Amino acid sequence: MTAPLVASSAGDVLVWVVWVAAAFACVASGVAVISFRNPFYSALALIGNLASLAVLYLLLAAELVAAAQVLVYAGAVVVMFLFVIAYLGGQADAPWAGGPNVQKLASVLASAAILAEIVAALALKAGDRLSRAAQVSSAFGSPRRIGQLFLTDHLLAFEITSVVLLVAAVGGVVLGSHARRVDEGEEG
Amino acid sequence: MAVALATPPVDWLALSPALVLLGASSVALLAAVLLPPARRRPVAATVTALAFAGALACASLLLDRSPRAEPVIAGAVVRDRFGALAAAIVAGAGLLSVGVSYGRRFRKHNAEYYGLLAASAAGMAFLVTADNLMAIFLGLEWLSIALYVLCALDVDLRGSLEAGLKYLIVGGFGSAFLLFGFALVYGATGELGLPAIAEAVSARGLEGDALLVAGLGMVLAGLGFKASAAPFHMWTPDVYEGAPTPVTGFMSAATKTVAVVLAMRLLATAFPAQAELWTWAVAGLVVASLAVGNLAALVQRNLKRMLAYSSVSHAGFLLMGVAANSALGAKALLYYLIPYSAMSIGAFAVVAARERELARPVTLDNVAGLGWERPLHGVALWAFMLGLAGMPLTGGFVGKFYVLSAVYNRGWIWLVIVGLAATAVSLYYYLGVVRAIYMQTPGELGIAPAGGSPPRDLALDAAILLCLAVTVASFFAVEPIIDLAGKASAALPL
Amino acid sequence: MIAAAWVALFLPLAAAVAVAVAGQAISRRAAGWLATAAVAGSFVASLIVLAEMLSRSASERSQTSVAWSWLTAGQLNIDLSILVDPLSVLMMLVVSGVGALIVGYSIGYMDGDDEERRFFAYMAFFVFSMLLLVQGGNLLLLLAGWGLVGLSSYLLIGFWHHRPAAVAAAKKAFVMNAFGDATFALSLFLLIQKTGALDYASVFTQAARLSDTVLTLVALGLLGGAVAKSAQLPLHTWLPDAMEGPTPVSALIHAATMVTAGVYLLVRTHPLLELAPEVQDTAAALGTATVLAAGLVALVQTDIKRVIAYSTMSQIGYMFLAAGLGAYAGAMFHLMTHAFFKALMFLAAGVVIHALAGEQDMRRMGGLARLLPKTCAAFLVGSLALVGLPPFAGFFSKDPVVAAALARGGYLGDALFSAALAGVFLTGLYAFRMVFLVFSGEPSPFVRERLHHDHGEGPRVMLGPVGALALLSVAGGWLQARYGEHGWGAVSTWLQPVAEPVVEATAGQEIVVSVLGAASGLAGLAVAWWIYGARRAPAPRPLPALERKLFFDEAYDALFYWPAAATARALYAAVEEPLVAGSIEGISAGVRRLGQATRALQTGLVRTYALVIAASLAVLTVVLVAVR
Amino acid sequence: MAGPDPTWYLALAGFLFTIGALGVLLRRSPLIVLLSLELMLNGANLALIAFARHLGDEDGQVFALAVMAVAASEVVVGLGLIVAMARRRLALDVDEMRSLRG
Amino acid sequence: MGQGAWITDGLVLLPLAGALLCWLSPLPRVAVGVVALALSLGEVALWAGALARVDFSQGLTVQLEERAEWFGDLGISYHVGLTGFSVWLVGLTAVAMAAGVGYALWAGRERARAYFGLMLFLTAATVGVFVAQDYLLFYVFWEAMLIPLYVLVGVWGGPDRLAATLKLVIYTMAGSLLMLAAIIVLGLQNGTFDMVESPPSSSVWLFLGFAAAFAVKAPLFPFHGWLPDAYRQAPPEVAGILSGIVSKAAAYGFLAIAILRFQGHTVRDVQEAVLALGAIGLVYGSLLAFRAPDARGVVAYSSLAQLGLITLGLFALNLAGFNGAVLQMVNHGLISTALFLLCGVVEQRAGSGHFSLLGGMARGRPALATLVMTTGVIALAVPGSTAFAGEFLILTGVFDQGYGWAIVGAGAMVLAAMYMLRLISAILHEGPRSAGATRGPDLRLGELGVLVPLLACLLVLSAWPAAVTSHTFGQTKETPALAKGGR
Repeated sequence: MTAPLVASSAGDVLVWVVWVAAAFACVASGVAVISFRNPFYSALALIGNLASLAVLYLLLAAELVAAAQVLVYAGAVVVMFLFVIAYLGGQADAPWAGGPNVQKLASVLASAAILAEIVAALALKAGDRLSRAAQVSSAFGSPRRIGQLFLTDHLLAFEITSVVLLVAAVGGVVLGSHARRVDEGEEG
Repeated sequence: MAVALATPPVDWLALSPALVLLGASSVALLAAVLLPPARRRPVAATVTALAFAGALACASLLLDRSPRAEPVIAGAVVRDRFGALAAAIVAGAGLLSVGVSYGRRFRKHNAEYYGLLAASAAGMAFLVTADNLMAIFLGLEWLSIALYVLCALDVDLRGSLEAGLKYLIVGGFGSAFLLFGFALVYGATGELGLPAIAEAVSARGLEGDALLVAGLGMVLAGLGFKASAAPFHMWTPDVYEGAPTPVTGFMSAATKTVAVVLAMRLLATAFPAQAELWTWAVAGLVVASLAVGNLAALVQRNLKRMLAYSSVSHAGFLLMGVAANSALGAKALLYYLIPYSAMSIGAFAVVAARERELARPVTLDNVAGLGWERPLHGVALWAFMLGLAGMPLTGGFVGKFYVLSAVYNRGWIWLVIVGLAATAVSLYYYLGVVRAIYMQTPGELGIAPAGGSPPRDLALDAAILLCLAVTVASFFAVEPIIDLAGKASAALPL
Repeated sequence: MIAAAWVALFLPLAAAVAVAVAGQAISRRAAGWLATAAVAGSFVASLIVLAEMLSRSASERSQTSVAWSWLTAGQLNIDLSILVDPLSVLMMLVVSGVGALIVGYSIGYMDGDDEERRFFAYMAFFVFSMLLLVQGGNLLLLLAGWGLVGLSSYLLIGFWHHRPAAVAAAKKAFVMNAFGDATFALSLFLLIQKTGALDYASVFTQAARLSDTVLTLVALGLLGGAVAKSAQLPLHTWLPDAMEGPTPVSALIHAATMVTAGVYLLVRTHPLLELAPEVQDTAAALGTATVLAAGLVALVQTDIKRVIAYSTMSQIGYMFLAAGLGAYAGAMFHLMTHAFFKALMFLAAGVVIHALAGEQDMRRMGGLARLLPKTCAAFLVGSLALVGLPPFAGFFSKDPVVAAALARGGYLGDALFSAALAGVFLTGLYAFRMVFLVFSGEPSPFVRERLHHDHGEGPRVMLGPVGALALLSVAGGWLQARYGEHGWGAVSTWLQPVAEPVVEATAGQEIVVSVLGAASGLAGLAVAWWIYGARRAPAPRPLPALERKLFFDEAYDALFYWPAAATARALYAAVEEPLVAGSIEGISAGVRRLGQATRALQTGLVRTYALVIAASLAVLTVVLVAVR
Repeated sequence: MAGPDPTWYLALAGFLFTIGALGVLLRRSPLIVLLSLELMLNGANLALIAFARHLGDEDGQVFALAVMAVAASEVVVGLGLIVAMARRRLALDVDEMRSLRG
Repeated sequence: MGQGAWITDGLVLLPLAGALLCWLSPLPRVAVGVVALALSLGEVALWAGALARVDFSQGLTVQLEERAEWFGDLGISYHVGLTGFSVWLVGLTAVAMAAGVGYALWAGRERARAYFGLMLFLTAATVGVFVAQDYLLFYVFWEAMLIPLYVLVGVWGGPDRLAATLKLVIYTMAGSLLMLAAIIVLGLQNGTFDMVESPPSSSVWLFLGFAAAFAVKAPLFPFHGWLPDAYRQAPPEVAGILSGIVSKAAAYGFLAIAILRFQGHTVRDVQEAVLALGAIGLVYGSLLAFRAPDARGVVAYSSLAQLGLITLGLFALNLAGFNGAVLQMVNHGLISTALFLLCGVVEQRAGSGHFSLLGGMARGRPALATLVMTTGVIALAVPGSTAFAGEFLILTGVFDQGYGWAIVGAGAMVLAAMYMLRLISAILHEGPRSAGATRGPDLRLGELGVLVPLLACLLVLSAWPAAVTSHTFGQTKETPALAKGGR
């Protein structure tokens, strides 16, 4: 625990290997998402990203979240993306094309600054408790536990989530509806 | 293994304003599907208006029945007068907005419009009572998503879609930061509930914790974004201009109310230990907002855009109440929100009326002579402009006076001076509107007055009259309102 | 007695107001008679005051009456009060008496002018102002009257307001008098500061304990006012120009009464002046200088009224001399006789001008003796009195003044005496130059062509006052004929309780002066006859300096008017436009530019918006983490 | 089950978040911008879950699930907007959306 | 509260109610004007009632006061009352506003309901400034004055009215906001905003905050950038009110707040500086008035000069100065109103107030000539006039603070003669320089009805200036400013 890079057992080594692979995949697919010219490929890269994240979630004992990540996110959301992209046809732009150069430079600088801050904040904290993970039971993050939480402590959040989804659905319908429906018979 | 689920007791009254609105939203959406086209708009509007009135009543009841702040539903929300008063303001703003909207006919989705309006208001009514980070995030998204759609709803209007997409992108960007900030706060303290965060900080000596402070910074940015405080304001002018005018009015009043009330609650409840940090940060936002909002408004010709920048500068004034971090500040904030909401909605309402008459964007040029052609609108707009400028005989003056007093008591006389300098600059454009509507005639500008007189829009006129009444009455009847605001702000740990 | 004095004061005001308010409801002639009657009424009231005063012992003749508090501030209290004493009664009589004659004369003179009513209202108002000046019970009321006579003078000089010259002259008179008012007022401030009061009694009793500096400053301020009002050097230039007014105005205001107010002031405030002897000497010196300068300039003037105007300055110079020397009775006596004969001369000149349809240039006149015999006689009487030949009034009044200079002795006294004598010579010269130019010889072609034969020398209403004044000019001097202890001195005795003289000439000095004075006057007369009457010698070419009136006008233009105008222009160009107006515009333009710059940041590019959010957040977080 | 301690996860989360932010800042296609927003939310989610693990507190996971739903909602609305724009023949380029500015 | 409080309330509420009546009732055009005039005259009558009830021996004590909580948590109340000197300014307001309304009624104004309503509203606000006994209330009335003025100038003004109004409002507001800052600080420090209860302040900064507002509104010398345009572009009666009454609100503020509500030593610290501004303004205004090319320009700059003079009197910090200043405020208020109305009359006939187009208007117009001449000579403070009395007392007062100030003041009297005579002559004398100046009729009955009462007030005051000066402060020496300063 005090020396995290020194594996204390074979299981640890495996975890490390998986972590490194997943982390690499995560970063690589993330970069791919914002680098492809074609949104279609970006969307596909996002699936990879989500999958690698699911792996990481598993490592973090978040089974339900990992499952949801794959099923809901990769399975539903990104597929919706793909449908829309397919519907719209391949409109593409070069990642670095257009816009003022100041914008690009400043964007990189600002992003780098934010990253540096996050990392610095973590580093300031790293020697402290942050490097230790809590001891948790095997039930930690299980669907049952999460489900319990959703019905007890986070009952309201659960309900609100559904409301948000409902509102979004209505919004999506309103915006995307194709029907030439005209209310009240007013002029078209 | 069967687990006995200890479902938390639900305090329905605490949620009633949001629930009433949510219910109305559902009814309106059902109306959009079930009713014949001709009846959708009146039914949906009526239902929504009744719901806003109901929400107002519920909020008033809540205000009366919540002498002590108490967490309800497992601490997700808190039942207190602070939230109740804010919810009442939101409900009032919504009611006025329905009046403003009624005369506006979209090519389609008339009923959905009211449904979404009620839905976003429900989100707001919920958010002002939210007491943990998750509820806050969800509440924010709730109202935001509804607003994204509302902004883009009038797809025929030039710029409406652009406004919607811009709002969505920048809004999504902002809420991502807010979320990351929440994550950091959560990580630093291990708590999601606002009072719990403060307790954890004091219990574990996390006052200067790097993660917590970094999270605080991101939270501030996210809140600043919602309140359209500079430098996080940049979406505001574009979205306000592009969105349908009633929506703009509603956003400028209700969204801002919610954002500053939330900021007050969040910062005061969760971060009392970092007050020295965030009060200064908020003061920075105040200065930036006052500077940017007023300077940019100075050179606008489009009235909606000008009012958008004016709302940026008002974010500055409102945040003064937050920056003061005192009972007086919270009181000032709550007081100020009442006339501010009325003035803001009222101003956009007059713009909406003119827009309907001219069928083109309202600029300073084409409101020339409005004051004489439409006496009610003219007088009202005059009052709203004076109120926004903080001139006496409107509640805007008292509000400004209170927030300035609050920052003075915080020891920041420099901020008082900044606020007053900003007021001096703002006069130029507020009075520019008065000048346009009364002192210039269409003939002078070579613009023919709009032909004929538009159909009377009673709902709109009633809304304007109501706004006017609130604007003026809040000046004369300071005592009862400020008492209310004082009681409400007592709920916060200030 | 006091009631009569109040009546005397307010009767003319009432007439003025009545004429002004009635407007066209009364005829022009009625307005004239109303004004005349009111002024005459004042005279009658003054006579009543005099009579009552005569019935009292000398020490009980002074009486104050308060109407109400006029101006107050804390401890300071200035009443609206009148003071009736021998000095003010003398002035009241002169003012209302001569005033009544002249106003009456005006009925004829102004006949036919289309704004006669206004004229009479102004005249009556003037008499009120002048009476306020002489009756006012404290220095502030004196100053009030002082200002109001200036105002009346302004109104009457500019009476013919369509004439640019008249308007300019009126303004000039007022502004120069305002200078005097200002110095007068300053001395009052000083008095209030030091004594806390302005009524004569308190001021005079407290004067003794004031420091020399204060007294000198106060006296200088008063002298400044007197000099301006009485057209003495160096504030005299307005008086000749004031002749643009109608002739009765010149007679009443610019000869008989208002211009002598300075003398009245010096006499009235003599207890103060006596405590500042340098200032008294200055007054005497200024007066004497004016005697000479005005006499010289009068020699070359061609306008009949201007000659008389310069002569007035010169004569007032004598009065200043007397007042400065402390011969108060002499000053007042000369003031009185001067009022008679100078008014006479003006009125007679007015008849001439009237007869010639407004012509005032002496070079075009001549030979009028035969055509206007009564006028000629009157003018001659006036001139003789002016020169001071016995037995005319001027002889009795001027000689004591010159004698007083002799009596003062010392270098200054001797110098003043010599100058005063020279002045008498000049007086004889210019007065008779005028007489000969106007009246002697054959009528000039101009006169023959322009003279109105039909109305003779004028209506009775004009000739009556002329006759009365001629009578007074002859007999007026006999009120006082005194050589040392011999003879009688009604005026001196009368004024004794008010103004104890400082110098008194001996009988011998008086006699010497009488002889020398008469001789100088005669000499002047003779020279004038030689050149202008008999034309035995060609008229000498006038010196340019004299023709240009010793360059005073030019000097004032250069010293005051142009600097003021130039300063105003410069201030406008250097301060008002660029700084005061420019600063607003500059600031507002700057703010607008800032606004444009802010606006330019709002590019419309949503990526920029996000960038600004990200960058601001980065900065905000860095700062927060750094200072936490 | 040992392994990398939470700091590593958090650093990764920061990386992912930043990549997403960079995408929003650099890309002009609204679709890719939406995808980038997803990356940012996922970065935040990873942080939440890592903290949950670190703290041994499942609230973070619950939060992450809620965020997922929110992300989906945003996508729905965003895609709706993009479709509406495409239907009105508006260029799918955020840099072209400049009719509102100043 | 106090005896007769109703009368103070009435002074504010009567015109306010009148304004609402004008705006809301569907009266025809002329009727609105008549109603407004009647109400204005009613205000004058009400003032007379107040005048009779004020105890002048307690001139500095607030009398006939009314007090009601407004927002109690900060100690702010609706507290109004009259003092020995404010009652005169209220009277001035009532009289001058009545004249303004009367003139407007005669001259006829477009959009009569709005116009007369605004005039009455302005009356209420101005009276409010003079009766307010709470700092915030004072500020409220102070700003409320600006609102109707803005519209009155902007809507009914001359061709360049827009720029003029903007300058007027922004400039004066900039000053006022500094005052608001000072009020906030003062009130929160004291825990009450009540003027009577607050202890005198000793902060120079707060003094400067108040002074800024008053110096701009008056205006004093370098702060008069708004003045020429506003006075030229406003309708004549509004210009008259602006220079006659509104500027007095500033002078009143100097006296009632900047002097009487501050510690004597604080005021004396800045005394010299303010005196210098006043003196510079006096000379500067006089010189520029002498140069101005039009009638209103002369009156405008003369107003600047007069306010400088009044400031001299106030900051003499002794009773002579105070009394003189109050008297001169009343005088100048009446004079300025009358002069601007006369400018309006003349402009209406000649079509312009530019001197190159005027002249010769005395011929055949005795009434006009008489009024212009009388007002003019009173304006130049001819000795014996009430303006002279005021100036005399002011200079007497300031003489105590240094001979120099009084010498400057006396010099300015000469300059005043120069510019006023120039104005009079340019209008009345010599030949007419334009057709309008030739043809226009003499004053009509309505114009006389407005101007003659104003002039009558001036003449009555000339006969008895002590009517004001004996009934202001009493013999008191209790004010902080006087305690250690003047005699």
